[in-house]
Amino acid sequence: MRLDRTPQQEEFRCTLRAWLTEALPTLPPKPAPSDWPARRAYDMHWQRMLYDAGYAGLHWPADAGGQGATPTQHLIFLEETERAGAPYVGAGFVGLLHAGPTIAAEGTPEQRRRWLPPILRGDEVWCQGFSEPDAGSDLASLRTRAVRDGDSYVVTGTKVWTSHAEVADWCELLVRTDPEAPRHAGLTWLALPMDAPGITVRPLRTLAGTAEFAEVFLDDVRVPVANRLGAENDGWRVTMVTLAYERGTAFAGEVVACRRVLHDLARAARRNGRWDDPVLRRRLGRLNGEFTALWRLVQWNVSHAEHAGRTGGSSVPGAGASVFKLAYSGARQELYDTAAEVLGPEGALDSCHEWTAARLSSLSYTIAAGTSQIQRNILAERVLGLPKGR
Amino acid sequence: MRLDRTPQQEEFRCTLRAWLTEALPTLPPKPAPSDWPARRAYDMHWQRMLYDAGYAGLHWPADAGGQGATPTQHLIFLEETERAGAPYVGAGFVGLLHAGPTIAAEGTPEQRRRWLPPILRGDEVWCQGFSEPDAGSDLASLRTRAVRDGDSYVVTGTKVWTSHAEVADWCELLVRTDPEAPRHAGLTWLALPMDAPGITVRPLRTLAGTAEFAEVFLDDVRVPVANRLGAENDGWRVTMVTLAYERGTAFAGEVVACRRVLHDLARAARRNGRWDDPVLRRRLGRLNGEFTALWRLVQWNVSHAEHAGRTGGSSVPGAGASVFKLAYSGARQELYDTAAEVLGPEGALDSCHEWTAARLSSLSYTIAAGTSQIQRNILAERVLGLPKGR
Amino acid sequence: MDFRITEDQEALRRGMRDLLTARFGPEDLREAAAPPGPQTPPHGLDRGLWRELGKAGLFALRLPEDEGGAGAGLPEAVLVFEEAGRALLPGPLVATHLAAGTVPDAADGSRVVTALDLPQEPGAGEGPPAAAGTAPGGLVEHLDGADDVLVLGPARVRVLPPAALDADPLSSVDPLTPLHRLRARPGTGLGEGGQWRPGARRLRREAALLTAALQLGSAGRTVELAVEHARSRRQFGRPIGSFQAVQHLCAGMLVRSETARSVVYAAAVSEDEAETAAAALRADEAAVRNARDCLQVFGGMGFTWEAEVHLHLKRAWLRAEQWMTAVTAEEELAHALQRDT
Amino acid sequence: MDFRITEDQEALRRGMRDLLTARFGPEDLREAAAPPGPQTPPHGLDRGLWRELGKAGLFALRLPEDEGGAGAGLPEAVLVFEEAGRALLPGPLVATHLAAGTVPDAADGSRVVTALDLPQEPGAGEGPPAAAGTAPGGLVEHLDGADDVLVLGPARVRVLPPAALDADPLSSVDPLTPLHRLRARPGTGLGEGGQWRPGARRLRREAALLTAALQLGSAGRTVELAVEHARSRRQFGRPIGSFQAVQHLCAGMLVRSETARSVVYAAAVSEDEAETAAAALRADEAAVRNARDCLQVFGGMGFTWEAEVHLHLKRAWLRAEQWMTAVTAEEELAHALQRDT
Repeated sequence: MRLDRTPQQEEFRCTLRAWLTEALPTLPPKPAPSDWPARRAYDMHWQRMLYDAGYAGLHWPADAGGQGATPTQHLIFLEETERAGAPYVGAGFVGLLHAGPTIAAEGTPEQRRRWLPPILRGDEVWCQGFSEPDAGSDLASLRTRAVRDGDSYVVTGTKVWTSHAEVADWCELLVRTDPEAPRHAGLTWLALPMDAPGITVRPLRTLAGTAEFAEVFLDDVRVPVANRLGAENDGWRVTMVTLAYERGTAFAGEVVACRRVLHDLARAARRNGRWDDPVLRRRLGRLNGEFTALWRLVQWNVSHAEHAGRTGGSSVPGAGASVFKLAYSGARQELYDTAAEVLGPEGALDSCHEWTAARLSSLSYTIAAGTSQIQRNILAERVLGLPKGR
Repeated sequence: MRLDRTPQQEEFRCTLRAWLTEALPTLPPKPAPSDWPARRAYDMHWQRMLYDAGYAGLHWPADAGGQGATPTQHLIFLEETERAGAPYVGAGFVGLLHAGPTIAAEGTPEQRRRWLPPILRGDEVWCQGFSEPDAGSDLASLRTRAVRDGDSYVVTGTKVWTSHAEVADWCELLVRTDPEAPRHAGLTWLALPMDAPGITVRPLRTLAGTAEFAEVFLDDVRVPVANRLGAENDGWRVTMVTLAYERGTAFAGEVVACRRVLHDLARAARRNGRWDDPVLRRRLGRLNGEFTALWRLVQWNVSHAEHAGRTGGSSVPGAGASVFKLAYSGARQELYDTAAEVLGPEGALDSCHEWTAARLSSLSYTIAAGTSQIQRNILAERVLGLPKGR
Repeated sequence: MDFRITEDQEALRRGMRDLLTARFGPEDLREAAAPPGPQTPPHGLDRGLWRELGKAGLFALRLPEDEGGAGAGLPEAVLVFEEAGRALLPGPLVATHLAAGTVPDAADGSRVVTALDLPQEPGAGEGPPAAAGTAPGGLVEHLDGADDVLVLGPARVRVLPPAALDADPLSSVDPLTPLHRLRARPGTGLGEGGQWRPGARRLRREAALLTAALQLGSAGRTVELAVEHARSRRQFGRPIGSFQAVQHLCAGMLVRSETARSVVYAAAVSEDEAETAAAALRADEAAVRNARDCLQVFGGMGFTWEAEVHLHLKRAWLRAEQWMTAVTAEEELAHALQRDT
Repeated sequence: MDFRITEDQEALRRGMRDLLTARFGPEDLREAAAPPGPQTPPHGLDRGLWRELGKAGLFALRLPEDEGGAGAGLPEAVLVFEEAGRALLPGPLVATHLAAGTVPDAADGSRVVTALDLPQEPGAGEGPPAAAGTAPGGLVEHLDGADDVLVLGPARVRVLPPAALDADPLSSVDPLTPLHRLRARPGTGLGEGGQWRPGARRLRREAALLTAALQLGSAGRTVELAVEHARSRRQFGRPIGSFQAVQHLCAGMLVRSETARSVVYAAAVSEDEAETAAAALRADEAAVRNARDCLQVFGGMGFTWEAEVHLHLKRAWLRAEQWMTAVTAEEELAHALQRDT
């Protein structure tokens, strides 16, 4: 059990920190949250800076154009960029963290050449077309149809909860190519160019009042067969290969950020006198204990993923990821509920206050990327080996 | 919405209170908790006093020898006896609250004559033989077999969680008479004399260290067919008729007692200085709010049961009973967890302290008489009308 | 004792429900809440609806009949406020109801009255009210839309024109309840003159209770919403309401709303201080936690602005900070444990 | 960074598990706990087992090799203490381990050492220690069975014979952990003489951490027990573990034990004050709440004395009051928020 860094890790951190100190002041001002083209430009500018400095695709394999960094290096990267206040991955999220690794793992040489470099350079933005109005937790029930017609698939259906759809160049799309096959067996993965005729994007306002997501309507959209990743009807496996490519670093940067918010809360509470209320103070202490544990759980999961990677395994055990997501999503909600206590009504009821906005968006954490109920099912059945529920 | 008492109700209360003031000092000293024969004698003595004063079977119908009191009067009775520190129903529990009402509802005139008066007079004690080691939440899966042999049933099996089995004269027994029939359809209700040959009673120690329950082993025990209540294979309905005879008064006395304990906790906390800790003080305040609400919920349920009784209905709606049981069992556990905080380690870790003993026994409240999980199922499916789980 | 809703009370409640179904149903609610966003100023009050509410007796209910009221009591008021909470009706309902006997034309809905809860009553000529700063009393709802402000000191009460309050708007988290924050500046004139009258303590207790009734209505409504959704939404080939995880969320919501109901109704009958605190505490918790659980049952579907659920959560947050907060209620209830036995 | 259990550590852990499986398995635990009841005096310690534990290195583990130890660190100690907690091994394990370098013959299990946690160190000639009264430090476990008492003041530490403590037995809620309560009487002699030595602060932190490791072991064990039961117990024609209500209880237990594990192990490596507080807090909560949920999964079956479950709950209650309590841990962690950034 070692928590100290190796000399190489320490060197990586120092170099990164030095670069961040120089690079961050050169960033343009942050765009307005509602200006999506400006946000894309900003995020891609940052991605290009990372690319030029040799940090793009840090965790991607070297043969896909990445840096082949270990999960621990990736963790250090997330920690340092968060501490330095660097931009988040933003519009590059799907390309860098999902579509890209999927293409790297399953694409033909030609597909890899076509799609991977623009992701790393910040030239092209990807979005994800998986969920549908009637296929949320039960993704495998998706109904968007793709019918083969010569060298193309003709795609019709509706996708929902698609982030950055308005500014994306590509969409990684999961479609049903064989309606007769069992649920998981008739799906196919396609790269959809977002400028193809027949696509309509309708922004969705979230309860926080912002347009983070969109619905994507597909009406006889033609997608070349060459844009298919893997075999026809093998899309479920293709998708899961990458979902399983979890190195324990998901949300790691956010945990660092939450710990900083906790310190800010303590400072704010001391300033407005609420620190003297032991109920609130002990609640903050309890949260500090919780986030301390979560941060160590991240390191634990990353170490195990790294070991698994070295020894030929490829994934952090499901236990680690689901335990972490369950605990973290609850802790994040509790953090911003506590922030409301620190602020008092005048701040907590002011939707312009960043902590109130964060409180609202924290509500999605027990829902998105697998509800807490689904995570508990996974733990019970796949990790604890309880008999399958009916 | 009226919370004040009618003149008749007020008179009932005054008369009862006056009687309690006179009667309670004449009680013998309380027996040791582990001396079951003495406990039986004490409880039956109290029952006889109630009988002589005209309070026995208060809520039983008049034609069964009871007083035909309304649920509100019963509530007043429970409130007043608890406030006065009168004994609980104790060993008379099954006879007065379950077996008796079942016999009153389903028995032949002869059966009613034989069994009801001794219950009211405190002459005979009943216990309940329903649960089995493999039939807990799923009572209908019980396997104790009864085979007809001439004028008798020959009964073989094991019953568990039987209170007062060591000192009972009779056991209301649910047995399987038709193993071929669907689960609920092959059961029969029998009155088992506890001195019949073939019965072995083994006391069970609970986690609180006391012997509150017993296992009852039945080995070819002969029970006269005349002891059968209702028809053969109709035992499930017979049993449920009485379980549905719930007037909202279950646990009502306990809620009164819990509210008294809350005041005692506040007094103890002020004495030992822990009252000055706002975390504890506010927790006590919150509990006060919870038990205030629970007490009003009891009155709400009782009023509705009373109205249903007047208008031909017979039961408090399932919602009321399950909502109350869920909320009360949790609140009681929280009460005694808070008591441990008030006491501090020296009291909370002392098993002789009454609050520590109560904390241990409170653990059964989310399990006995339908686990909280079963109660939630009932609310979801029968009250809210959600589709049946599979 | 007959702790049930009488037939007259039921008729009153049903009248209010019918009115609100017709005039402020879920579609109207959604429409009123759109367009959203911190950039968009919140909608003003619907004066026509306000007058209809007045005509239906929402404000005059407890006035004597010779003053145009119905001579009803707090239990009746609680029932109609529960309906208002169920519909998530916006506006300073509690303040206008409490002002009905005091402010001319408030009773029939011709005037809109909001309220300011002052923890400290300013003496004449003294500095700014203590409300400004961090206390909840520093917030006033619907100040721009109101004709009068009912100012409650700890013991005494007065009425002021909205312009007398030196306050800044803030971007309210509840899109249908605009808020102003009092500025801490001397010379606002709140304490001047001799118009302070007694009776604030009773009004404050009634305000807490009626707010609890609003919360109770919202808590009951989110149970309905969750159950409706769980019945109709299918995943994995069956309604999600057939999964125990969802069933038990809904059952827990019902437990919260029904225990809150018993104590809110009882406090309306008993008019007891501590019981009102219990009602506020339980109803606030039921409204907030039910809305959150309802969101969880809705999953992604509830996370859009168009869904009604988030409006319940935001209103519940806001109402929980009005009048009697959890801290005050818990301390009051702790205090009561010493008082009576 | 390689935050995993090394092969050597795993071998050490497995050795302790094998020893305990052979010498103090579930059957031995049940037997040790019977007969029960407040009337029956709790069992003494098994001196033979104690010596075997000593031989296996449970106490000497962290002593230098030339003092008969293994020269191991806190991480190794945490792993073997986790195993002890898993088996619910009774006895003053933490105190004897901490005393191994100080009290002759403690290291090899020949002597049993218990501890007294004094919030205030008495000056020579002063009155009674402040421990007596309501503070948790007023309780001593296994006083009758111990040969020595390690007394920890806030900064300094000393060793006393058990007879030097003026204490009354109480009826411990944990049948396998007898307790004495210090009497508040002057002249007990705790502060006399010059035998106080420095180092209490480190020992107290280590005691909190090793106690957390015991709790972690118990929390993990109750997950196993619940899962085993849920797999085998059938109701309604299927294993109860196929019901989501039971599945989700078990999943919640796993989340508690695994988050506690990460911070308990990390605190063993970092030896940080605040991280130790976090470890104590999370492990206490995991042990107590897992034991309660395990009881719920067991239903009536877990409510008998013979079931192992209640022993976990009672021990967890007791350990939660030893060394670092929740209040202290939360205040320490709040304090830490001001300190570092």
